[in-house]
Amino acid sequence: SPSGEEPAAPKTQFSIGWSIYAGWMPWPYAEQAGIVKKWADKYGIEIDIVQVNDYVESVNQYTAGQFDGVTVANMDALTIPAASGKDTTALIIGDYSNGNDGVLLKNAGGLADIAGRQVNLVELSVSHYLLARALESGDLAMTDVRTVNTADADIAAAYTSPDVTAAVAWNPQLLTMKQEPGTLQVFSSADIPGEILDLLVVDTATLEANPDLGKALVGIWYETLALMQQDDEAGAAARAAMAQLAGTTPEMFEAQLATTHLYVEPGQAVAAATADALVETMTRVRDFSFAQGLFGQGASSADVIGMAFPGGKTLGNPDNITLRFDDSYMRMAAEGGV
Amino acid sequence: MSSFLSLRDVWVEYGDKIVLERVNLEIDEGAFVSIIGPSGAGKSSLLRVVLGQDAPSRGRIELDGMPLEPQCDSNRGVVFQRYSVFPHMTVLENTLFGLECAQAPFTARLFGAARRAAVAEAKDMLHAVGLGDNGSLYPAQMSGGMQQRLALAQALVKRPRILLLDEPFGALDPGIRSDMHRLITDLWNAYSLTVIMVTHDIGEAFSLGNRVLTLDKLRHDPHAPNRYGASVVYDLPLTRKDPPRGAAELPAARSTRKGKNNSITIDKIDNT
Amino acid sequence: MSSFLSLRDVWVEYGDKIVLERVNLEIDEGAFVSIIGPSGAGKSSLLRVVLGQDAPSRGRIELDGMPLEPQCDSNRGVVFQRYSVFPHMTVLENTLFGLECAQAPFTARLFGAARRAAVAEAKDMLHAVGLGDNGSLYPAQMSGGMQQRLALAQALVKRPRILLLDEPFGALDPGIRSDMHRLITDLWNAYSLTVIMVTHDIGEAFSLGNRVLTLDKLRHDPHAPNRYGASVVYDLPLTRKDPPRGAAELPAARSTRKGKNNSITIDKIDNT
Amino acid sequence: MQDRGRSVVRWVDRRIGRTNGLLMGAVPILLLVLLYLFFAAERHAINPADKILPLPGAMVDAMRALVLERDPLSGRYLFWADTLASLQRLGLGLAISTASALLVGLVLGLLPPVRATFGMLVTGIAVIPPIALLPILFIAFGLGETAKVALIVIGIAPFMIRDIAAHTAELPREQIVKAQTLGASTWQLMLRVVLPQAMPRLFQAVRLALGPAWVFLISAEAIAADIGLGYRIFLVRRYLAMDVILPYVAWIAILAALTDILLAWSSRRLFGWAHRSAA
Amino acid sequence: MQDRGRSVVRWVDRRIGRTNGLLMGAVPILLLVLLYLFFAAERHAINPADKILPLPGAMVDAMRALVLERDPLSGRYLFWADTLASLQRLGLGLAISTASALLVGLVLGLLPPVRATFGMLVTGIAVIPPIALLPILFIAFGLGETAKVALIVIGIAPFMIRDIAAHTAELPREQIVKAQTLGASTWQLMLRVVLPQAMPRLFQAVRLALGPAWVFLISAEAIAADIGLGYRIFLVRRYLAMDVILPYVAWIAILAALTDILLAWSSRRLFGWAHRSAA
Ligand SMILES: Nc1ncnc2c1ncn2[C@@H]1O[C@H](COP(=O)(O)OP(=O)(O)OP(=O)(O)O)[C@@H](O)[C@H]1O
Ligand SMILES: Nc1ncnc2c1ncn2[C@@H]1O[C@H](COP(=O)(O)OP(=O)(O)OP(=O)(O)O)[C@@H](O)[C@H]1O
Ligand SMILES: [Mg+2]
Ligand SMILES: [Mg+2]
Repeated sequence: SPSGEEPAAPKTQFSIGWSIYAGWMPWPYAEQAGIVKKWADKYGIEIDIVQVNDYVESVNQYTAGQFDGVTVANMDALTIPAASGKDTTALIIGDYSNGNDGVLLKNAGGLADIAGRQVNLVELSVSHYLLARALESGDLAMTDVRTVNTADADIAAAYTSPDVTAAVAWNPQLLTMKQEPGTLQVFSSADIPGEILDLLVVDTATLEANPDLGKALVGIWYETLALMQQDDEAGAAARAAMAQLAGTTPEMFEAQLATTHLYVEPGQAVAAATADALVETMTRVRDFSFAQGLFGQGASSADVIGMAFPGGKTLGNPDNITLRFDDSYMRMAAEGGV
Repeated sequence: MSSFLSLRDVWVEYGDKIVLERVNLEIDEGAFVSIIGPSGAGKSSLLRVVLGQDAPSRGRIELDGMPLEPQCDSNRGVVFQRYSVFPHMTVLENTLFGLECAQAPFTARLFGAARRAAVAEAKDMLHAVGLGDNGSLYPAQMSGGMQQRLALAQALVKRPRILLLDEPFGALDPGIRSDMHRLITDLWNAYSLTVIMVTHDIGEAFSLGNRVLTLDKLRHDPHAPNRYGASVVYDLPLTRKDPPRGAAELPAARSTRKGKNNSITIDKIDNT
Repeated sequence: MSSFLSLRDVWVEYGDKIVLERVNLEIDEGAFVSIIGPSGAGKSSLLRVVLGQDAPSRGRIELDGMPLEPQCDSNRGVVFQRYSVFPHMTVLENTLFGLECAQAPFTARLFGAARRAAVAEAKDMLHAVGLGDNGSLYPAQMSGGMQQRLALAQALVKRPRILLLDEPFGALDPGIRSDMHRLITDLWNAYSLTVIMVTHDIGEAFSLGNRVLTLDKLRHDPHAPNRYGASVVYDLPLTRKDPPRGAAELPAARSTRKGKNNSITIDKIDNT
Repeated sequence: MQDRGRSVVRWVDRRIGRTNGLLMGAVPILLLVLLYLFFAAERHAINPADKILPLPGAMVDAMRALVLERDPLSGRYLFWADTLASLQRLGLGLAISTASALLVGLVLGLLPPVRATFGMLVTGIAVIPPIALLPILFIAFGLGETAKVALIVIGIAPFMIRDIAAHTAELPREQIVKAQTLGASTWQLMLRVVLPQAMPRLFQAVRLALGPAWVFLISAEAIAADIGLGYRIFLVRRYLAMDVILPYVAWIAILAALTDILLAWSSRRLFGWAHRSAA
Repeated sequence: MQDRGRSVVRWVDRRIGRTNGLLMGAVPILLLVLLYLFFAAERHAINPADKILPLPGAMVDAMRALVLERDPLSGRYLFWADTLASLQRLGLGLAISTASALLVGLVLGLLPPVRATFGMLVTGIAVIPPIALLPILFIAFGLGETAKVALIVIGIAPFMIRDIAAHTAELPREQIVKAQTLGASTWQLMLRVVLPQAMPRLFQAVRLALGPAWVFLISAEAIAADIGLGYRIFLVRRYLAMDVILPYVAWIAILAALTDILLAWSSRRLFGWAHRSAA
């Protein structure tokens, strides 16, 4: 570990932060349904699932040490905790966005019409990344648009204003915004499958000192996923409960799930974690982040932050690895080892 | 001729405290009425009702035969017992204000020649009350007596038809006090003013007024001190050889009226 | 014996306005000093300096031979010209406050027997100033004169060694006024008080005091009215056949001291 | 000159009775409601699915479940649970702010050395927008109730302290001097002269702080909470569910207005001396 | 009884000179800075890459680029461009709020019928947290500069109006009556008696409103903006760049404190009559 940190002492109480997003709703549901308690009891620990209404704040709080783990997108895991020197392990690759993020234009014929417009989006987020990829695909440059930072909580309302003619957003806001008359989705994460990943990350030192935490978390996750995938009453009830927790209707929630590619089986997640595509994706994300200054003022190249992948592959500075994709716990789940 | 100002069965109450009860009063135009009475009798309350600041809880007040609206205008000038000058205006501005209101309805400020004329008038009045040197002071920078004199100058410069004075000279030393007596008498003579003045100085009451009213409680219940209010217990018209009134005779008036209180007739009246 | 209160070359200035200049004064313990002078002369300013509320801009004040800190304590009671009663306390609470401060350092409130005793004392004092019936009123519900009497009761109930009075009786009618004169004279005799009183009533100044000071400007420059301040222009010790002092002789004192101002000697002094 | 014959009382001099006052006060609010209905109807004429300005029927439907039905997951009546949680936080925040405004405000206002030392600091804190410090706040106070209450306190207490201090410093010097001549120590002066006279102002300050207090409460709940009026508003805002947001906001306004009226009424009851005497 | 011999001046009676006051005021601020440095150093001892409490060096580095170097994309000095944009919005919002506080506040305070009719409405608006109603604000004001200024105005104007109205209603009735006896019409009364006496209070109200105004400005800039101090703070919050946030917050505090001092000083200069006479 990079900083000569003393390994964290074993402990029995853990807290995991989460925020509302279709791909993360299994966590609060598992808590309410008693699945969390069941697994925690099995390993003799306690796990607190804590909701944070504001996504950025939940990641910040994890970085500041208030949580042992947090639900986060791959890009933000890199630019917030990892760039802050917090050694972080991606324990679970839950899903990739398969249309949950989209670029919307009003009164447009296609992506080319975005040129010269003012685009409202959460700057420096995955939306920004998606916009960059969209522009790239249309042979446009970032300088062809003007971005306006818009809070994710307000972007749906902001989009109803005639002032806004272009926006990038994610679900559930995206669904709401698509209903605005005259709206066309010109690009979405479905066009770049596998690049926007939704993870559960935990503090590396804590995980090393408490492997039981990792086992319990994957146990919870895959049991819940299995339950919600069931095509019966129990599965429908679980999905309805998640919709309710997200403050929406079952129909809307199903619509969001449809654009979320969940790695339902642990095996699929392991495959995603070990694929070369992951390294490629993270390279892209990292270059984008560095270009946007997300590694902080001190960063002189995209290589300052190191990432480790399953099988000993690394990216960037191997002496400063702060983001680790770890497939071992998912693999345990796949092999029934938890 | 019906009287100028008349109070018919006027009561003033604060909550269940009766301050004035059954006050009946007819005041002629041009009268100088002095009001005396013990502290707390209701003298200031009576003035407030006549001024229109407060409405009587019962009874009627008529001015020139018209019922009096409970509101104030420039026909009735006033000097309150507590300082009522404007704290944000200098002495000169305080005195000018009345003139500016009359002449500049929209801006309430004068400029150029009109201002110079008004300033001259205000300064004359300030000299008359002994504040000639203090035009640029703010009220907070003045002594208690000086503030009271300013309030007087402010009221007098408007030449009101009725002037209500609540202990205007209480805080003045004898020298300036007799100057002020002269000033008020002159103005009274010159402008056919009607003056109602509350004072604690019986000598002043009799030497200035041509009618002296005494306010006091007619009945008193020691177990319920608030049950009975005060009323007019003595009404003393002072008959004197008054000089003929008019602005032309101002210098004469000054010497004739000063310090005279001969041939007084006193009638004890029952106000009930 | 060095004098009780001494002012040595005291100046009071507000900005570049000189209010008092070169005031030298020695006041004996037990004196009753009346201060008169024109409005705005600086009488209230002088009292404020002696009270310790304001520090003189130059000069020194000594009490009992010790330099006077510019701060106030219960040795010096005061009645201000403007109302200084506490608006949030009833008449009774206002009067009790001084007693509560002395007896309950922490809560400043009394309970049970101690409170009953204090209430009795306060009520006696309120009766003496003619406010016996008004214990439950708030200051805003009282007339100007009643507020002034309350301020007096508040100060007197503490039996201070020095009592500073700024026109305490200005707003009172003659009846209550002579009652108050009697009260203050009695207290002065009974408690060997030192009293400094500002008044505009020359008769009051001479009948109550055993020394009368006149404050006025010695020089006046009409083009720079602020250049010169006032000082003591007359200092009149009044020599009378005083009765021997003492609480025991209180009833006697009451009749002997009333309304006497015979055998006065007047010396014009030059204060420079 | 003024014409004396007119019988119209000047507006300055009009006194309005209690019932009349309530009626007149209701008029502009009713007008606003009508204006809203007009715009809402107009928008719905163009787009029947409009979510921004929902019609009353939609609001009633949306609220019915929250108000009258138990949430199957938590077993709570969400609307009432939200209200309770928010009021608790608000009450605690207001109580702490009020207490510190009294303590610190009085001392700052009365004692010049203390004012010189801490006045600048209080001003500094008062003008720092606490929203900008949210990350630090949550780190310092955790994500629990403490942080939410702390945001309210940090948001409104400095303002209240400054108000009370300024008011205390304006007490006529004559009163302080008079109390000292009556033998009052600084403590007694504070307790019996300054404190009681600051109380009506304190009530006024709390009334003025109510608006900002709600703002901070909602901001805090927007970021980290799982229950509360502000949480619900921000939760459903993702779906632009104005049919829930508007009733919630109206409810907040009613709660705040009731608090305001209650405070005004208590102040009049408790500190009659400080309000215009009832003539 | 009191001992008369002591030479210690009571705290109530101490007067603090100008220079001394500044020095004393600096002490607790310095202490706070030291406290911060201590904690920051401690955190860095554990994790040298800590971003939560950056050391002064990191802040200087981070700020240097923003303050001294042109942004390659926009060609602007970002720090100064942010400051200018925010100050413009704030200034406009404060100006509009102040003007409306004067106009509405005076009329509400002076004319009882108007107070009866609109007092309740103003209270209602004052207590509604504007950030809860953002969607409606977006419709009414769009997303541009207007909306940001409007949020500030809606946030602080009702509070200022209520303050001025309350203060106006407290004017001694004697003064109103006196002015009327001097022939003043309601308009003249307003212009020459009520307005000038409300001015010092207005300055005080603006000072008190500065804190909330910054809060609303930053909230507005957090919602939708591409420049401004609040924009930058919320943008870099994305990657926990406290080395930018803290200097920005300090800068806001300095700007706000300067405004505060300037307002206090102008009020003393312009309305000498309203402040304690310089003895
Ligand atoms: N606002 C009020 N509320 C209740 N009572 C009041 C109020 N104002 C005056 N009073 C009562 O009315 C009575 C008369 O007061 P007023 O001021 O008219 O007396 P006054 O004759 O002018 O006395 P003074 O000579 O002392 O000025 C007093 O007993 C006073 O307590
Ligand atoms: N705060 C102040 N600032 C400037 N000048 C002041 C201030 N206070 C008093 N003065 C001036 O000091 C002078 C003396 O005032 P003071 O109140 O001592 O007079 P006084 O003799 O008590 O008069 P009165 O008999 O009218 O009460 C006055 O000319 C007044 O203008
Ligand atoms: Mg009176
Ligand atoms: Mg005086």
